[in-house]
Amino acid sequence: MTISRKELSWMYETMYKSRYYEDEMEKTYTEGKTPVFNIGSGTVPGEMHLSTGQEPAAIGISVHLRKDDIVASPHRPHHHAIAKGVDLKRMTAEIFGKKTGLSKGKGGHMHLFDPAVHFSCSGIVGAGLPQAAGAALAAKKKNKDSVAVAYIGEGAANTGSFHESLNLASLWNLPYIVVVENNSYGISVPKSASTSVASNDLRASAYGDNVKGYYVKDNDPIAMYHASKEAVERARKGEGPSIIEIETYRFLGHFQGDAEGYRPEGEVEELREKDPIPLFRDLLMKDHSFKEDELVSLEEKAKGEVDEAYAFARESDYPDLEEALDNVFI
Amino acid sequence: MTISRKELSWMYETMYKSRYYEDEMEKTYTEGKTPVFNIGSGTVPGEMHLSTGQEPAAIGISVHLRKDDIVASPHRPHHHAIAKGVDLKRMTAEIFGKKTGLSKGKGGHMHLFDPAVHFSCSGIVGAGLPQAAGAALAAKKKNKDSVAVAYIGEGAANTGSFHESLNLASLWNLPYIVVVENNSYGISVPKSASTSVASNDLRASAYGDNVKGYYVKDNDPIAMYHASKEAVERARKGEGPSIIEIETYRFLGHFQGDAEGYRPEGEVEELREKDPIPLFRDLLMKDHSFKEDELVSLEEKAKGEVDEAYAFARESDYPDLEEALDNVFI
Amino acid sequence: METEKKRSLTGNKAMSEAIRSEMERDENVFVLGEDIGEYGGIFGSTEGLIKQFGPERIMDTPISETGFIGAAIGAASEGMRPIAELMFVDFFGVTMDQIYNHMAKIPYMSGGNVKLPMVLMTAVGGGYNDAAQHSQTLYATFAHLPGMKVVAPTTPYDLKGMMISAIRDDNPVVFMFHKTLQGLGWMDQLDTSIGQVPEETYSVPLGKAKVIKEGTDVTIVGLQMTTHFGMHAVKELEENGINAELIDLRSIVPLDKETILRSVKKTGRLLIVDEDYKSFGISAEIAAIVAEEGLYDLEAPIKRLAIPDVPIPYSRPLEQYILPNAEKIVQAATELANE
Amino acid sequence: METEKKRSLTGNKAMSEAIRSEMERDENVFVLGEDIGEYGGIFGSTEGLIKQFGPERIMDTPISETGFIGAAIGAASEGMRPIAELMFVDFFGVTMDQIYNHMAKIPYMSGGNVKLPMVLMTAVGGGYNDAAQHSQTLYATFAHLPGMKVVAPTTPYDLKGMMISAIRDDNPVVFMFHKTLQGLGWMDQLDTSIGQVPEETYSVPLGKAKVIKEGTDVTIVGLQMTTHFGMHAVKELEENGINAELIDLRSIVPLDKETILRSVKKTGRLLIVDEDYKSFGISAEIAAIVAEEGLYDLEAPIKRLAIPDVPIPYSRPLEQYILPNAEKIVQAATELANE
Ligand SMILES: Cc1ncc(C[n+]2csc(CCOP(=O)(O)OP(=O)(O)O)c2C)c(N)n1
Ligand SMILES: Cc1ncc(C[n+]2csc(CCOP(=O)(O)OP(=O)(O)O)c2C)c(N)n1
Ligand SMILES: [Mg+2]
Ligand SMILES: [Mg+2]
Repeated sequence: MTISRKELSWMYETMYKSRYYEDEMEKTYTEGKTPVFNIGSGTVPGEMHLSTGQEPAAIGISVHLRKDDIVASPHRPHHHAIAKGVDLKRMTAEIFGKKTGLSKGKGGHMHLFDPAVHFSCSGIVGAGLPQAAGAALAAKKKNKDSVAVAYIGEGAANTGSFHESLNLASLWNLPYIVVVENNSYGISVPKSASTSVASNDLRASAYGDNVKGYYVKDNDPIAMYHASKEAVERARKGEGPSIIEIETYRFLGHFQGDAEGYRPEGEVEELREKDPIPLFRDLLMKDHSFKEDELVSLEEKAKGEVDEAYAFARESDYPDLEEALDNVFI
Repeated sequence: MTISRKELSWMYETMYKSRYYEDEMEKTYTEGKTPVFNIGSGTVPGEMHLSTGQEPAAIGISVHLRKDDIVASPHRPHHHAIAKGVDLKRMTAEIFGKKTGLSKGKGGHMHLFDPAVHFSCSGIVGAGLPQAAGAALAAKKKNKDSVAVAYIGEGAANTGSFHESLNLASLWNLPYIVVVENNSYGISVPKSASTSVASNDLRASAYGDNVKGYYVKDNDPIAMYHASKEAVERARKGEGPSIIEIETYRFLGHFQGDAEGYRPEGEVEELREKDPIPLFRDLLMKDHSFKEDELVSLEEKAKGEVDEAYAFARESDYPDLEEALDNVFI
Repeated sequence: METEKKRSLTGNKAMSEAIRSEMERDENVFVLGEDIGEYGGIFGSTEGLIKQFGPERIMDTPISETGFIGAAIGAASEGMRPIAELMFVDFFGVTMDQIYNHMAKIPYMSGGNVKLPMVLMTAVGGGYNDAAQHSQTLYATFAHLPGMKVVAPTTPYDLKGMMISAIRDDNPVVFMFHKTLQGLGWMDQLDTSIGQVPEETYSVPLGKAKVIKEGTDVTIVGLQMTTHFGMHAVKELEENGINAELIDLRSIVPLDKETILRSVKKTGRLLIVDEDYKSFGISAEIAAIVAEEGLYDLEAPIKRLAIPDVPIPYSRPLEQYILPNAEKIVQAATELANE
Repeated sequence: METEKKRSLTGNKAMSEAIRSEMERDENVFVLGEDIGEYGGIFGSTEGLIKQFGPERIMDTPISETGFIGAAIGAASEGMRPIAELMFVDFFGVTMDQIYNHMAKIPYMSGGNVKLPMVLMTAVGGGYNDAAQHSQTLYATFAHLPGMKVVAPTTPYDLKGMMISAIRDDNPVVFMFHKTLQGLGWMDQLDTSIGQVPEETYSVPLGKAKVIKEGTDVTIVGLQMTTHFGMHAVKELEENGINAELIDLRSIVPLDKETILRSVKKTGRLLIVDEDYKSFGISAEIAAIVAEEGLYDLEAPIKRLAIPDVPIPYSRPLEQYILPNAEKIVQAATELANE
């Protein structure tokens, strides 16, 4: 089971793109919030949950996904969206609250919807789980072999929604994959205070034999690739749902502005040492004969796309005020 | 691990009492509902969920419970209540909607509360699960060694509440026992269409090492006794929560008036063959040297108590109308 | 056709006929919920459907309201037209997040790019001693939260016609049917719960109230059981010389305020009768609209008759004491007419 | 004492001080919720408490709102006095069954035999671009359902005094605090979100509105942010020669209708300003009460200013467009005064 060069190259480019996107967002978010940080002001107001460090979770599975596969994402959605191929310009414009945004500015960073690539997200922890199961059910009803992926954090795995959705998905044998991004925290609450089981893949056994659990450690994109490949294939073949838990790293606060008083000192520095992107870059050069300039050109391409998206968002106008009253009903 | 004669005798008497109570209720419920069955008329109106056939679940664990232990029961609560020692007269009066009822007639059959024996119930499937966990938490906070039991049906084990409550109870290592009465149906939906796992004790592994699962087959009060004994002891000693699933039999419809079109023909007759009460009676005489007249006198005692309770309920008055407006706030 | 027009159906049969005809017409329509298969729905809303459509399109679910209502949302977003049944409206609390934060908001939050053409049908109402957790209507609980149409038809004719409209609507519709108006054999038998229903497909628009009886002295607004009681009350009022106008609301969102304001303009007196809790309910909203837009038409203070902000008590005399009925309507309307 | 009276606190510190003093006084009081420990509550309601009381009494929970709010109910029924935090009121939908079918109804369903002395505290409100699922107040959603007191204090003084009352109350109390009125460093800095708070323990009764400013021309009823905006509006109105009376509701259930009716009797004109959705909201209930009991005092139609029945849009100009503010109050009150 080797990974093709094309896949590796897509994975690197996309991880890099996602990271660069978040780095830009981190900067953008502070615009207009200094010297006084006010969450409701600046270029991008509201809560902002960045995925910096968590790229392998999204990229390792999305390499196996098609446009017609479904993704339901939670409050920390950018890496998932980028990996799924959500329109980057319109996504960025949405986050800026502009009329050219995916939802004309009405959704925002936690409510990105791009039906063209079957992407949605929600700010309510756990809410995407049954919705993705229902999308999987629709695929099955329409005799399509598309699969549905619900991303959640390890914190979300303790919501009732997790249990109900997996039970349903197993009973109906849906093409359904739950990716649990275990970044050790739900806001400030460490996994040990939220989760009674060692890892959530072990919970697969609570839902019958057709549900398989996978555990990916060390935030490893290659291991994520392999686990996901099997899970996606099983789903496409109608063999049942999967739970993949990946150990991943949240480099930043829960949201931007989080003082992170709950974090042990030095933790972030240690995690940064294990940054998956330079590690993956090294691996590509060492084990997969990628050349530096090849990688640089992937990086440049990624940057270009992101820069273009931000420029588009900046240049776009705010929606007309009456837009606020539209779309309650269709 | 033998069972004392006193315990056996209590178990028989209580199973018998519970059964006799439900038989009486079955009759009472039809009063005023013939020739036309109208759910809202008769001596006892509203929905009526009887526990006939399910006695072992309640009796096998309650023999280990003290007055200060907590029980949260669902919509099918009579056997649990009787086994826990709820005031039978006031319970019956409550079901009759009388002012002498546990709640002055305001609760009804699905909402029986007897704080003197720490008993409560709810008509919402799964709702008692976290409440019992919280009661267990209170016990722990008060340094008491009482335990909390939440009874649910196998259908209820697929609610989100199950997952959240067990996860909490495990994390906080609560003296908490979930008894799953698997009577094969949630109303009309067979277990195979509701439950993705073979039995719910297997779900214990989703909640860490301190949670233990027990499976009791054949509606067997003795096996239930033993499983419960261990679970209650573990809870009292602070060793953690348990899930006990017991295979039990619903002899009647989901509620009285249920046409049961979904039941395979002959099923009830087969189940009735395995009626746990005569089986237990035989066992007591065969293996535990109980004499017929001893058992008869237990039966008479049980009947007497039940008859008295029904007489009390019948003779009691309805509440004053203004009672309806009281107790919204204390 | 003469013969068809004369056909009478109970409420539940009218509903299931609507679902049947839409399922025949559009293969994307399917139903999911608890006990909707062999059982036919606890209140008969899917009676007989499993025989025709099988368990793939009439799907019994586990007791997982968040799971299957969330699944309906996901399926709708992928082009299906699910009908999910929440057995009793009283159970909304275990799944309200899916309902109000997602079903109701996704169309808006997506800027109109995601449509959710789904129906959430649910049984409402008390009066048969099912106590505090199985007897509510909760009309206003749903109506207060934007993004869902909320309808509550009274008659078999409207149950069929509005169900067809609800299924065809590209917006999420909460379809509340009243248990006692289903005409089930094991419930109270009411004249209103059986009625003429054409066999052919027809639709009744969502968002339009219906004047059941014209009158000049006082306007009575009801819905479902309070309309039923209202029908009896207006007859008695007539006998007492009071000519009341009775409006059957039918739709809560959108609310047909024109019909109400027009009536109040004529009568100058308004009584709103609601089986929901009084405070912050339908009766409040209608009163407020009239106080805003029809104040000068009022010749007497508005009156509200609704459940007096207590959970529904179990005991029969207590429940009857707090529920609206024809007699209470007659009394309130009479007082109002004499103001 | 002079010095104490002059001490100023932010809203969140006033709240956490109230909780602290009650926890010192009664060992049965404890707090549970998400991120209420080390983090001190996302909106600072439990700031500093874990240091004093430790994780046994300030309990961080998993993201299991049904689990831990249900647990609070169970603990309360066994004699504890829990304070559970629902981080954002917007999340009510995942746990409403525990809240409204159990917390609110068990005291009634038990005929008063089971007391549930608990507080459910929760953050409400928008205005900082947190979009449709994190910006609501949902005042009426809770108020419509009987059995819970629902309060929404505005000032630090009331936050402390009403929290103390809520903890001591033997009934379940939903305690809504407004994010922007917590006076947090990372939010808008408002004059209303910081205020004088005595160090000693005191209580402010639940169920009483407060006349913030007396006036004769028009009554403005607000709560939380709409009271804040109202304070600015009445100044401007004053400058324009309109003498408005401003009432801060503070309590939604019980609702202090006397204070409102008394004011309307005086002014003859009523404007209700609400950060909740307009329809079926507080503004409707207050309008209805006045249309029932104070109709003859009205000299002009009632006016409501509230969120126009749309989910809260994310984009800043759109959100500002739908939220009430001082300017809109001035405009509406001016129109009303000139009616
Ligand atoms: C039902 C619900 N409860 C609480 C929250 C508040 N909240 C937002 S994100 C979050 C933590 C989520 O943790 P996790 O699932 O591990 O995801 P992560 O943030 O670590 O990516 C919480 C508690 C919410 N949005 N929804
Ligand atoms: C949340 C919720 N959903 C649905 C119901 C309706 N309902 C009442 S009992 C029941 C079946 C329960 O099945 P199970 O848990 O197996 O218990 P049993 O009736 O078999 O004892 C259902 C669906 C309810 N009361 N609450
Ligand atoms: Mg996490
Ligand atoms: Mg069962």
